[in-house]
Amino acid sequence: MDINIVIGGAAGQGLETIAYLLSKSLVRMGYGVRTSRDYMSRVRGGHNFSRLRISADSPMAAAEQIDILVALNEETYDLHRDFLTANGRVIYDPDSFSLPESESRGTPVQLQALAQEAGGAIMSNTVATGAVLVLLGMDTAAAEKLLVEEFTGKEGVAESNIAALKAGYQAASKTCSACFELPAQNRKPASQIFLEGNEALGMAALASGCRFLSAYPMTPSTGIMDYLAGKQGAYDVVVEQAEDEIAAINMALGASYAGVRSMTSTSGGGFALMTEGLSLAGMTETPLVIILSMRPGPATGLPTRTEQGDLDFSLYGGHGEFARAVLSATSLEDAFYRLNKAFDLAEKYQIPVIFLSDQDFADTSRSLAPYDFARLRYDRHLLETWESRPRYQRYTFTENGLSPRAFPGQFPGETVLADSDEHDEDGHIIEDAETRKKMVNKRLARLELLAAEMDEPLHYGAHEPDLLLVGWGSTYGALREAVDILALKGNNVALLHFSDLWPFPAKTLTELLPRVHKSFCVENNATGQLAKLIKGQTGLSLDHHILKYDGRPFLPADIVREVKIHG
Amino acid sequence: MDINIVIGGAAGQGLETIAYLLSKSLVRMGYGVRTSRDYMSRVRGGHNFSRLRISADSPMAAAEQIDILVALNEETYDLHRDFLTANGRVIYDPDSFSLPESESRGTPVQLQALAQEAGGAIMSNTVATGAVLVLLGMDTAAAEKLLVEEFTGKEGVAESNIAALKAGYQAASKTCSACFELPAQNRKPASQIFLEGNEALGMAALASGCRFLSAYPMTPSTGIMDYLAGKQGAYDVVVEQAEDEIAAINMALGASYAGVRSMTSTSGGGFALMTEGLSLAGMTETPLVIILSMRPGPATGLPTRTEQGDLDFSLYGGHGEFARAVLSATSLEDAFYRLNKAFDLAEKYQIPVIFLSDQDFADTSRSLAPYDFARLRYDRHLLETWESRPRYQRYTFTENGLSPRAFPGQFPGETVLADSDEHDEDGHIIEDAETRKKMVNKRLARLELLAAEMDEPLHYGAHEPDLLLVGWGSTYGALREAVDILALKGNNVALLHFSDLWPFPAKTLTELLPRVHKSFCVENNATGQLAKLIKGQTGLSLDHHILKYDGRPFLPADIVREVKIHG
Amino acid sequence: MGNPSCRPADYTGQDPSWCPGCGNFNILKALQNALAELQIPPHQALLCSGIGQAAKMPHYMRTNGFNGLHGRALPPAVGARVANINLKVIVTSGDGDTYGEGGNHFIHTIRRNPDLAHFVHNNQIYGLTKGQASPTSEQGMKTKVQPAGVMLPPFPPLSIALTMGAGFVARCFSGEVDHLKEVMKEAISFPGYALVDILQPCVTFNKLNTFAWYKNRVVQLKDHDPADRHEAARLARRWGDEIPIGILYREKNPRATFESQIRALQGEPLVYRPFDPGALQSLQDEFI
Amino acid sequence: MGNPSCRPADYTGQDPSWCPGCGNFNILKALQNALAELQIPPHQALLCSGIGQAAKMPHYMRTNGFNGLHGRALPPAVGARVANINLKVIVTSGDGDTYGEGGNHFIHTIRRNPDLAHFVHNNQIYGLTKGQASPTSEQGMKTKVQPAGVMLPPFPPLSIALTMGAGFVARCFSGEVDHLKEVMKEAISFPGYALVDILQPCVTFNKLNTFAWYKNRVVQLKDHDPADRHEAARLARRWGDEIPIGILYREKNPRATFESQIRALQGEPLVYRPFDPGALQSLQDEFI
Ligand SMILES: Cc1ncc(C[n+]2csc(CCOP(=O)(O)OP(=O)(O)O)c2C)c(N)n1
Ligand SMILES: Cc1ncc(C[n+]2csc(CCOP(=O)(O)OP(=O)(O)O)c2C)c(N)n1
Ligand code: SF4
Ligand code: SF4
Ligand SMILES: [Mg+2]
Ligand SMILES: [Mg+2]
Repeated sequence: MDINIVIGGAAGQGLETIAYLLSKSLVRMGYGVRTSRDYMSRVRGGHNFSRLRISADSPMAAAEQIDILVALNEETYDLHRDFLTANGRVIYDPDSFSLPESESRGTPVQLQALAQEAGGAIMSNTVATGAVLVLLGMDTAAAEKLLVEEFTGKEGVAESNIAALKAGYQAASKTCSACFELPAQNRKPASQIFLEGNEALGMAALASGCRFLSAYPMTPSTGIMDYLAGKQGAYDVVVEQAEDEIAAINMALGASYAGVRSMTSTSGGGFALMTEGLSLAGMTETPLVIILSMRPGPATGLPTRTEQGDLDFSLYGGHGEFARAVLSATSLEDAFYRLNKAFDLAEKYQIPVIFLSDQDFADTSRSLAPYDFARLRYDRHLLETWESRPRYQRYTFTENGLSPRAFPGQFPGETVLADSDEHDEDGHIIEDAETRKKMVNKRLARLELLAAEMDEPLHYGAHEPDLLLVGWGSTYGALREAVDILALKGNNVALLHFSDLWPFPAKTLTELLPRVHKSFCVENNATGQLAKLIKGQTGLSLDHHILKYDGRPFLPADIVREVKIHG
Repeated sequence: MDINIVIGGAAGQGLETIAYLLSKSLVRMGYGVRTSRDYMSRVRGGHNFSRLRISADSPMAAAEQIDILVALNEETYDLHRDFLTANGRVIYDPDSFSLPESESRGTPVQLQALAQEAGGAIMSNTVATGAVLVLLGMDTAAAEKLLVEEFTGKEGVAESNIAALKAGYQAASKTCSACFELPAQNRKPASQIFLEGNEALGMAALASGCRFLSAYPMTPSTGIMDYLAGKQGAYDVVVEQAEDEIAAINMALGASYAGVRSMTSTSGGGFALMTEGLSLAGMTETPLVIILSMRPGPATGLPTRTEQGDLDFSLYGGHGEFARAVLSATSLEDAFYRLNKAFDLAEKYQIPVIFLSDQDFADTSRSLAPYDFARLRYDRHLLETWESRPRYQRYTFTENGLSPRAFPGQFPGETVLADSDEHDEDGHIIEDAETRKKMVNKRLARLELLAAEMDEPLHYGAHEPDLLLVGWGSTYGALREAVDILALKGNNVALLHFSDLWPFPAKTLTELLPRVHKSFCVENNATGQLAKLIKGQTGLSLDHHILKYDGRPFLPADIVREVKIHG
Repeated sequence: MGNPSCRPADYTGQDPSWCPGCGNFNILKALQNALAELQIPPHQALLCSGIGQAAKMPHYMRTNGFNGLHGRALPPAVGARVANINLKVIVTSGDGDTYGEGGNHFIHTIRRNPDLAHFVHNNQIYGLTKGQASPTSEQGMKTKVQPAGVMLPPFPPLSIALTMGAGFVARCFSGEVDHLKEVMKEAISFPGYALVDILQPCVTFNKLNTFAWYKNRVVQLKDHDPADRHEAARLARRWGDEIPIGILYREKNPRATFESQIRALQGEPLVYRPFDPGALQSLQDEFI
Repeated sequence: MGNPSCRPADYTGQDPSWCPGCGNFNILKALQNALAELQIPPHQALLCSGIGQAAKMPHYMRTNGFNGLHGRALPPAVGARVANINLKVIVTSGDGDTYGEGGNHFIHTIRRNPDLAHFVHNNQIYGLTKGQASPTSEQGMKTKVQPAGVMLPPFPPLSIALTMGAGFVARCFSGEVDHLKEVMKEAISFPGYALVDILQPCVTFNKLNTFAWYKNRVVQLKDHDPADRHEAARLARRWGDEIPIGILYREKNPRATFESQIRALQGEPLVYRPFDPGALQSLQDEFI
């Protein structure tokens, strides 16, 4: 059986360390683990929590119920108690608060006092980690190793943390040891990787040959910048923190024009500032990947929470008409290769590609089989040789609208001119109607080729379903599990889940939708943006919208409940 | 019969003066006149021209054929000769170039030499004006009066211009006088106004109580700024040229928040930079009118030409989800009152309202009956009195989602807090799911009320048509005339023309479209953005798209031709 | 005026969510006291901010507030001044907000010279987004995004403000709260744009410029003539073992403000003037 | 190098659409000559610009060109330098473009100090959009948008560049084309960010600062030691009957450029380095 752990407290209490130590220990031993974060836009205080789920296979979604609640403060207990299972346990510090008389599930551990004994109150979180380990029937070996890795070079820190860990282990074992039975250990030890969305995207970019990231910090995209910045010494990559998002996208365009794969990353507000540059990418036919990591808007909204509210904006942002692709992050397994596809499409079609992530995807970690880097494509789609034709022209008319791309300096004697105005084949400003028309046609013609590259949505579940769920992006895990739950309850149900969104891959949906009994569009937004896209592209409407826009990700149970009401 | 005049030459040759003198003389005498401009993005040289059409009633569109061609250089003759009617005339300077032997329609006038005689070569354009007047069978009185008005205070300038005018009149009368018969003089003298789109919008804003325009110059919107800037001394209006478009929209929001009607104006590239502020208007529920004067994109595109390429962007620009209205400029008659409506809706629903104009609308002048200022609405929709409830809360929950709006300082002791983050009724930052959800609902609820305010499209022509043309914005005149032409040729045809675009008024179209034999969506863009909106909102598709995206406005003949091919 | 509702407590807003020990608490306190001592009632003050830890100020005060976009604190403040010259407008935001994302507005607002006080909480770091370099971060400081250390030399706010012609330029330290309050009062009272760059320890992310680091370096200006522009420029460049705090420059005869140069803004605030569209019919006469 | 394809005529592009008599013609000529004399062949030079009359330069030259967005000439130039340190990058754009819409990039690019030459065609007006005030327009100048005259004091580009720590700061006049060419050559050769603010008459819209206005005022610097920062700052403020032109400041020991501080940029230009994703498999080891 799965085990679900919630670790809650104030920002600054070290929740993430607990989650990390537990998750990583479990992953290394071969368990399937998923860890997600729910945190406030503040650095200290407030109420934050992490959800940790342990399964035989890597869990695709979080669950509502809680087996172990690590309550670093009373608020955590109050907010989560209703979801604690009958046999659940609450780890808490009796010196900090007490549980109600009626509460029989307490595992009191003197977190502060024990930490103090081990060397400092700051290690309360390590004490709590030890307590969880014992409840899970694990030993402390893996966690000890992690502490040593973490604190190498910091004299005595690993040792005192290990002491704290053991003290917590000891203390909790008094009440109950191995209360929970861990699921099967399906993977070989040290055979899985465990990383969060932003790390997967950063690594995918680096492994796709992205050599320049110019960006401006913005939650929840900053982790991508952190990852790539950390690789700067050892790899051929440059990360520049721009003065603003306008500089960020324009720098990236300059680098891409000059021949290196480039990227920028941001969230909605920053993307808004980039839309003029997006349009410039379209006009100049400069390849660019933009990771748009969504959070709830409008304006500043809820900076550290999740939403799928910028699909519309990614499809139509930027003035004028030009070709673009919009892809999205679904699972960690897929996103790694899909961001690579984004880089490939950007250069193959000389367009901007928007890759939609969101806070839920960005901040959630899971155990996975390692990626196969040999599957990554790396073809620059550049003009390779230059026979001495009269002269190189950046915007040569060709049948499919794609002009051979060269970079400045690539061919001695030849120059490359990129232009924001309407232009002729040389890139020089023009105003005549005929050239204008031909250039518009040229820029838009590639949409057809691009459409052929789009992956149809993933079809999961029944082949000929009665109930059809439709979703996109990061909700994949929750939707998949919802389908499993509904199927178990006897429903003939399937999921169509979109990764590639534009040009819209309409075939599978158009075939399947008219045949189902009831359809649901499930989106983490308030207006049903995918449903609108579907209607605009196919004329088809879905029967119901399941929308969540409170800044929190879907849990499978949310979806199941709604389907039951309307199904 | 209508008379069509084209005046062409290089930038800097004073084409606009000729067009102005002729148009205004005619308008004052009671003729119907329409004058549009086709000009390049340069200050001197190149090929520019104005089209002037004279009818009994105010002409809604330009015509393809040319009766009088004023060719200030040879290029003008070469480019336009094919459209000259059999009885047409070309006014040109024989000292500058000569017409082909075969050309019998020449009216040579020594423009330069005569101007020189009158006092300076710079007055060549005035000489040409005189020549046109004689061909039209007019006297020079009205034009003389205009020259006096224009050059008051500049010693001798009016006089020498009048001499030049008369010299041109004299010279042309040798070849032909009153070659063309003017149409009926349907209006009383001095009973009409004659102004261009930007002037109408500027005046509408001022007369709607707009007291602050912050903007950054951008063709073709700058004329609005020019108009309002010129009124600063005499009226309660402030115009500030911001350092960039980001400052422009944020300044306007600050002023609106603080209680004055505010506006910004721009074109696509500037609008792109404003989308973050647009989203802020949505979140803070701050009223704002944005005039988006479209030009061909992407990026810098064709700065001085026309396109309807930013409908998508105006509908979906800005991150996150919030209510907005999108209206558009169709005719000069309508746009004056519709911009007033934009101000009213912005404050009534506490939303940003985007008003779509374009270069063709902005730069085209027509003769009209004067506006009725008494028809303008001016209701601030502000909270009027404050009984001392516990405290004023900017975002109070109400049934329809509209919180009573007060401005800072309005009620002693009460404060007003606007917030870009998700917030509670006070405007204070919150993060809880419940409040978030309620606030999203509150912000979006008004869309329903707003929808009820939208005008259905104008239905012109047959009541139960076989052929239906559908359009929006500035193409109204050309479409109307296309319907007239098609009807004359025996077609049962009508036009549905949208002014209000969002929330989309779908009723009339949904009723009519399924009943027609063939439908055409006519748009000045390459991708058919209205058609996409229609499909997304109603699921209905139109049979054909008539799209023009070469930067030039539709002529009625363009549309008629396409309808004939596909009709 | 002696308005009874101007005690410091009258300016209390939401509970701050800053980290314990954050320098922002003192800035909040100084501002509440400054407003109280100046007897500017909450409904006549307007606080504008962008986004960041500092920019949360309008929530922690009870005054009017416009908490706008990151980097865009100044433009709404200028707009508000146009609408209502009776409002006391104070802009209070972070160093990243002001000198980074908002750099263009910083420069051009100084040129514009609206009558507002501008308080920059300069913690030399991006606090809210967890510790990236800001334009004022010291060269060499390591962060996750600048793992090899900050390469760019710091943006010099005071020198730039002086070069741009600001009429009031000051530096303060949040650790000297009374001094800060006094300078704030002067800035608020100054007719025109007034900059106070406030050194503010970020106890969580800036481990270089700590409370002690500042405390050991700041020296209150004594015997300095704030009308001496040349000396002010020299002091503005001082950054090291000694960092002068206080009013570096205050124009003797303040130049005309933005508002005072606009004809339409003379007299009653725009927001209070009545309006009737019907009376404007004659606007179209010029088009006949 | 004596590359045979580096005659001035080899840099000829599209026919200019500027007004006859426009100061831009001379800037074009100076730049073509400067490149020819420096023997930088067209394919090794990159001209970046924004939007405006000045910004059309890349069309009127034959070199590589990135004619981007209004106000955004500098960021692509920096990006291009990251991609290929072998490119000679020159930014050539208008005063509105650079100091108005692009003000934030101006400031932060100076901090960044990439190795590029920055030529600002300063006609003290918005030319392409037909004559609105630019940040450098003189106070009092009347335009359609500023009918009561420009209120804001002009933006002082040279002083700001010096205050921001630029290593090369010069002023030229398009009317002295040889002098301009020589300064351009120095700016292009300077290792780091080099600003040349070029006074350029706009014969159509700026009726105040005409050719004669400039001609009567500009004075070529003589006996000025460009290593003297203090004197440079003094000269930068000179604007009136005499306007000094020439190299006001050139750092004696130029500080490290942006590119030279980035480890990944040492050696072969990024753009020429091979890449194989398969070889990066070990990246994921840290996640095990
Ligand atoms: C357009 C945009 N870009 C980025 C962000 C993310 N962001 C929020 S606050 C901040 C930096 C804050 O630094 P500072 O202004 O110094 O304030 P502090 O938190 O240090 O007080 C950033 C980058 C944003 N909200 N909006
Ligand atoms: C985002 C954006 N805003 C405004 C414009 C319109 N625009 C084009 S050039 C220009 C000003 C040009 O002035 P300057 O940079 O001084 O160049 P000049 O024409 O004087 O050489 C403006 C405002 C634009 N193209 N893009
Ligand atoms: S992160 Fe720094 S600036 Fe932000 S509240 Fe904490 S101490 Fe203050
Ligand atoms: S408008 Fe001015 S800057 Fe532009 S080309 Fe003409 S003279 Fe030159
Ligand atoms: Mg800061
Ligand atoms: Mg200029």
